[in-house]
Amino acid sequence: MRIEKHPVLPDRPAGKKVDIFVDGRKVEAYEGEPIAAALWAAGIKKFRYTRKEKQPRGYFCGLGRCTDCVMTVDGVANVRTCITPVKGGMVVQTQKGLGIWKKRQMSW
Amino acid sequence: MDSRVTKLPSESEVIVIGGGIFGCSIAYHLAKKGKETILLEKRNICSGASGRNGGQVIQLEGREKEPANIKKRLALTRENNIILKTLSRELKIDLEYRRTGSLDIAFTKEEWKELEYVVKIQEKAGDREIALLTKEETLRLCPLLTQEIKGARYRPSDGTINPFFYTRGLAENFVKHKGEIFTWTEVKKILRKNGKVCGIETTTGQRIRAEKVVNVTNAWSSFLIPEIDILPLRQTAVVTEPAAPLPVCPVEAFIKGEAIYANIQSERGNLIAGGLDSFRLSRQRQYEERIFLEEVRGNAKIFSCLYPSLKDLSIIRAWAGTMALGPDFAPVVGKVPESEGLYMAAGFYNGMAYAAIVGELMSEMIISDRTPSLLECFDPAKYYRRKFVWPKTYNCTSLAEFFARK
Amino acid sequence: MSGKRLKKRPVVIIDCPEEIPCNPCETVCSQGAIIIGQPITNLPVTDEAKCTGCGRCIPVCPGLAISLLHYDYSPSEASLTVPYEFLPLPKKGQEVFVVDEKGRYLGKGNIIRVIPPEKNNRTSLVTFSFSKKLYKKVKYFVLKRENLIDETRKYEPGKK
Amino acid sequence: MEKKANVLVIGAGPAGLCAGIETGKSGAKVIVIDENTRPGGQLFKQIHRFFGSEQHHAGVRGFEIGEMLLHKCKEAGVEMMLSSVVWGLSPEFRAGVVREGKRSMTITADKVILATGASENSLMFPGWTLPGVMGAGAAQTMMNIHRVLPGKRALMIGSGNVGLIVSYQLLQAGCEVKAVVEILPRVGGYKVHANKIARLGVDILISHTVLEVRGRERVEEAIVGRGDRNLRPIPGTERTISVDLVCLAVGLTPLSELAWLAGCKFGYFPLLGGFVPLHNRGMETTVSGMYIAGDASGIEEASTAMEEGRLAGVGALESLAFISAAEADSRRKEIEQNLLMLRKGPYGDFRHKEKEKIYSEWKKVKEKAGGYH
Repeated sequence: MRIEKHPVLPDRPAGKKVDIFVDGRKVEAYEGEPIAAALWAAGIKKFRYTRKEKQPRGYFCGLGRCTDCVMTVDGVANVRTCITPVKGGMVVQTQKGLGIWKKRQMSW
Repeated sequence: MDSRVTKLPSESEVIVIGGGIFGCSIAYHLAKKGKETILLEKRNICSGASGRNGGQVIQLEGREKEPANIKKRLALTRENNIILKTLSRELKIDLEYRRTGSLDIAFTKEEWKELEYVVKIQEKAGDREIALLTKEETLRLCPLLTQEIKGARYRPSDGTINPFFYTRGLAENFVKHKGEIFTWTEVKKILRKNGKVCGIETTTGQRIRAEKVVNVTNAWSSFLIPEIDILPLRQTAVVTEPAAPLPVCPVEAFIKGEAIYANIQSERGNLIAGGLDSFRLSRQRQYEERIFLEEVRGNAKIFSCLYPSLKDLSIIRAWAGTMALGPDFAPVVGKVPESEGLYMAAGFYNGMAYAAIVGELMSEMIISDRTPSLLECFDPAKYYRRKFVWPKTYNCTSLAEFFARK
Repeated sequence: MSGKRLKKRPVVIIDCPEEIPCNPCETVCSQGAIIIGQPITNLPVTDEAKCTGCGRCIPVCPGLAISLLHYDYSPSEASLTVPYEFLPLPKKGQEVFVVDEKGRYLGKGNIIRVIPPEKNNRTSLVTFSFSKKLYKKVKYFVLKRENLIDETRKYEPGKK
Repeated sequence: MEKKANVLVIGAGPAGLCAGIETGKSGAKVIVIDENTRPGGQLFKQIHRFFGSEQHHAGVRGFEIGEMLLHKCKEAGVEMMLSSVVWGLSPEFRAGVVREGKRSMTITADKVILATGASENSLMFPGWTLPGVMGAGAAQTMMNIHRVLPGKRALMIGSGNVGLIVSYQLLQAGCEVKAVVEILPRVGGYKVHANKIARLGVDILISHTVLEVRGRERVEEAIVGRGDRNLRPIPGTERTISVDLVCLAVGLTPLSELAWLAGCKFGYFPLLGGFVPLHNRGMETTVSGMYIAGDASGIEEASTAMEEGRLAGVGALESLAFISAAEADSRRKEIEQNLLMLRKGPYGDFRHKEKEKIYSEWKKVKEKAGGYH
């Protein structure tokens, strides 16, 4: 859920609305916000399943340190969604284990 | 486990000094055979070279050309490989032992020729599984490697293991067999009297009586047994962020004259690579565990040379560790002359391929007082009180040149 | 605080029990009615005689620990002005629930005045009235019944 | 690529920005570098008013202080390098930097000021990995920076100032805070912060701890229980609270890896967050010419971080002869006065004492000298 009005903070700077695709589902996001924020706003909290125990993981440190929030983004596995900005048309997938190798095409 | 809260005993049948992979392995086998054993460690379990390597299990490292050496090493590592197969079950911990095979890569025509020669000799000396792969064959096996390679030497039964789980598994099972571990307990000297070992003294002045003492401190061996010169050698490594499972296996390669010992992918997905030592350091500074900026950069550069498509993986940690070499580049294992009850094991360039079998054989030796035939060729007596003139400063590459000239 | 003084005009109440290095309330008071001095960890002392009840110290307190009590708001009611940093803002005349320091329900009250957030860098000042009898206990107000706490709502019954 | 500077400040939080301003306005060529896309460190998620006196911007909200500092940085001619990770630092003051995850470069500086801040501690209990359990700071980032509500019903673990302030901010953002649990028998943070949330009906459960968090693939409920004098849970006191967010506010640890890399000597000061690079009154570490400021030099708060940043800046300026010794002394005196003020009272005295211990440990190490660097 997004915080539209806040008692203290000024209104959110109007960002460009874009669509990203999460496990095939269209999700509305603001360009430049972290992928994790866009997913959380859409009520998606499970980002990946662990390799051994297949346990769900989500957003944890918010700083790019803990790597709990990694997902497969545009085919590239292990992308830290809490510090990777949204770009329109991104394809985001819940990651299972360590994901599947694909040569990196993105830069961050 | 912490000596700051636990009182040291005044006596034990056997004292093992050093909580690395070899110390834990020897201690575990002793305790399993019913010997009253304690293990003393200066810092924490697995804090030296055992916890600072890539976990590669390579049975015949380097480009060994001496048939006698090849034979004696292979005899040990083959036995070790057999033990590793069932060790996870025995220790009740998944050691993440995987037989991925290993490659030694040639980048130039000269190197390719050298490999051809090495493989021929090694085959002759009894290495039946070793194979020479062409460029195409190598790339089919490991498609992420650079196209610049000329070919590789391949041994299918090499692989990787998690060195932390390996050491911890041995340590925990040692404790299960009534062994006791005292960490943060530094041994100052081994007490000897009339040609016999009688115990140890810690840096805090406490003494523990024992008739048998095993010095397994590897790079630090010569501080306790100065009669045998074990040479410390510093190496560096880096680890990347996790990647999806990749078709990689341990690699040995000399790129642009600089060594990269191996790279492996951990179960967690991180790639570990290293071996570069850019500085020649004095013997004293070989113990430096801090890493220099240029070394991280150098490791990263070599890594991306080897795997161009992985160059965007971030390095998340880097470290240096000190391993050790015996005077002939060979391990030194067995009874120390003129000191009854004193044993040592040091100088394994590639310890993961030896630790299990050496632990078993050493425990036999300590209990029966007979040297097992497999260990005879590593007898410390060869080097006893021999003086060696090492270069003032050195690194792995310069040391290899030094040995080649000798 | 003397009862007599309370009856004269509104007066600030500072609930600042710890020695925190902080003194904006002293700085902002043009009457010199709040004294901290040196070191600035001293607890604030209010000079009731000097306090005019202007309320300028309320929004500057980082601890939101200052309120303004008017005992004689009306013959039967007292009023309290508190800082308010939530949405939605209450409206004048709205009925509210007055609570004590732990958020426990004391009674009903009415919003008398709302100084909107823009005036004081996003801290609103809300004045509400309530029965005089409660003047010692009332600390704050809540807008909705479901925001009131009581023992049955605080915890769902244990599942095990 | 190579770059040179008189002063390299690592970290653009309150300490780093103040160090940059102090050195920049006196004419030094300063680079302030930060791994984030925006400067300000944690200031921009601090939407509450700060304590202190007027010169500490008391009564001003954290993000406004951030804006102010950025403006001053610009005025002082500070070069800001963002999205740039310093991955290594040599004792010769060469920093390895990767910009935007790609371009690699080296920055060589005459003096280095480390202002790398701190990271949140974690707490392990059954269920701590479920989606919906997160650091209090992470929740704060999500709601105050990205404007996304981290949860609808929250449980806060820890009643230090971070726990209390984030609880209040969760309420402001529209989240219901079910309870704050604190294992110690007293509230850790300022009483005024506790009062702010208590009167809104938030229960502060002292001598309580979280025992377990449960849920099917996300947080659905938390089980809390009373703890005894030895901080062990008392059986039979468990209760279940229905929440979808559990925030961990259990302290911070200084981020000082770069100081370690550069060869600084450390000491253990648990009251300041753990291992801390030793430094003197002027914030110089055991490596001459390398300074440290803010949470990286021991966990305190933003106001002290800002003063420490200035102090480090003054030291760098003096040793580079941008200002005279007399000028440096007078600036130092003023800053030290401010710091003394900030380190008073029940929440300040212990920090003052710990800092004094750090200074004296630094002295001991320096006197012994030797060592390898």
